[in-house]
Amino acid sequence: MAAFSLSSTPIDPATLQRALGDVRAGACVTFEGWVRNRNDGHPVQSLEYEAYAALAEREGARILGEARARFALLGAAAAHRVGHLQLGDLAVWVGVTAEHRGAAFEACRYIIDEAKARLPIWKKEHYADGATVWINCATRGEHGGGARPPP
Amino acid sequence: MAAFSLSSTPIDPATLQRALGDVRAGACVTFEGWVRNRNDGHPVQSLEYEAYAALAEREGARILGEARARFALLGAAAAHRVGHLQLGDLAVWVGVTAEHRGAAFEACRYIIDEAKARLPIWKKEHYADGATVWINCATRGEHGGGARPPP
Amino acid sequence: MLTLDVQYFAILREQRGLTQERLTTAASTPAALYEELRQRHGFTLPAERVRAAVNDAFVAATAPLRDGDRIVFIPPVAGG
Amino acid sequence: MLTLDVQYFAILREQRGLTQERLTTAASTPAALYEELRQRHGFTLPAERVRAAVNDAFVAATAPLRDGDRIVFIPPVAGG
Repeated sequence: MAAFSLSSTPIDPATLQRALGDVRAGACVTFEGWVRNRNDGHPVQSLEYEAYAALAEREGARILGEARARFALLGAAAAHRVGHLQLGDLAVWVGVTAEHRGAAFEACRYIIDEAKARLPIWKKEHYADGATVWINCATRGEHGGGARPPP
Repeated sequence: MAAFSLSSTPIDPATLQRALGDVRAGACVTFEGWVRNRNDGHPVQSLEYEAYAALAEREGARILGEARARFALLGAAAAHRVGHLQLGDLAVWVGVTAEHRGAAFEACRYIIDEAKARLPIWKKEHYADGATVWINCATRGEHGGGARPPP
Repeated sequence: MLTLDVQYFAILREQRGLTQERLTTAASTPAALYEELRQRHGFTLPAERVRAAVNDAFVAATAPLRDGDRIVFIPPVAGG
Repeated sequence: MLTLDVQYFAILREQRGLTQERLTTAASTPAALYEELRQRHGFTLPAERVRAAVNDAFVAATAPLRDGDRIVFIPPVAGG
């Protein structure tokens, strides 16, 4: 499996982390992004993720490569969900291993920051009243009504 | 179970992380410290951890409390192994949840840094030739011979 | 005139009402093509908030388009 | 004279050859007691690298000891 993957089924962090196992590694840092019940103060009921898969996979692999070049890592992997997720679901997972924890923390942070800024993956929030909003697209979803203002 | 725990049996990260589940959380960062096969260039065969349990538990709880006071966290937990560990074994686990990832990364780093500096837990390295060294105790273990110089 | 394949994602997919189409255009850059499509379909995203990818690689808004290119307009990503 | 319980961990436990003992001493501070024990048992750690805990709380090396206290000398911890 590629170090970066898109998944339309639940991500299994234990399997991904096990694949990073390495007796040279003293530190493993993971980041999990979970679907939370509020965003900018608005109650959220569920989230939809849509990806431009070919470019997201290419860009995800590039970000992992950058992290390996910048930090003293032994391993790095990441996975992003697509599809309709419920509260508490795992949306994105990043895991890195290194001899020492400093590099592991910095690289994990780098990967998730770059992933959120660069991967062509879009998030649509669904609200209790049926309204939806594509986040950061500065416009209301098709159900209009109770949609929150753009950020 | 207390948020900070010492364990003489293998730590189960999945159970610890599940206990942090919270629909308000958008980020979960974990740190795992693994027994690695080298330390300062010396090949290590196994590690023994010994703790002054009463004070370690008190100090561990205090560190988690400090992290909760300093960072916008929703949850924080940590566990440390004691006993004889083999290469690749999980020695220490830290997990934190927060609405946003910045606080989660910073708090996780704070907790492991403070834990390593303050918890009364000692580490004895075992080498291939039977020598042992209590790390940071500036002296050789009882088998002398091939022990590495103090750091 | 160029014949291009256009793919749509997220809000552009919803506003266009389809995921892809083949079209013939006089536009020779992503910027020109986006402006043409925005007017035709009422896209709400202004051009400066949309990036372009051609054949699965990011390109500049002013990069030349070639016959047969597959182009995607990329709305702002979710970010935080 | 004070009667104290002393617990040993890690390298001090190994060099002392036991995990705890009850003793009577004229020492009235952790620093004085450590010096007494270091000379008697040949502890290799100098006093300045050892912290003290009394009744499961860190204390200063010059804190007064009381009859019945339980004291632990804490070698440097593993750190990194």
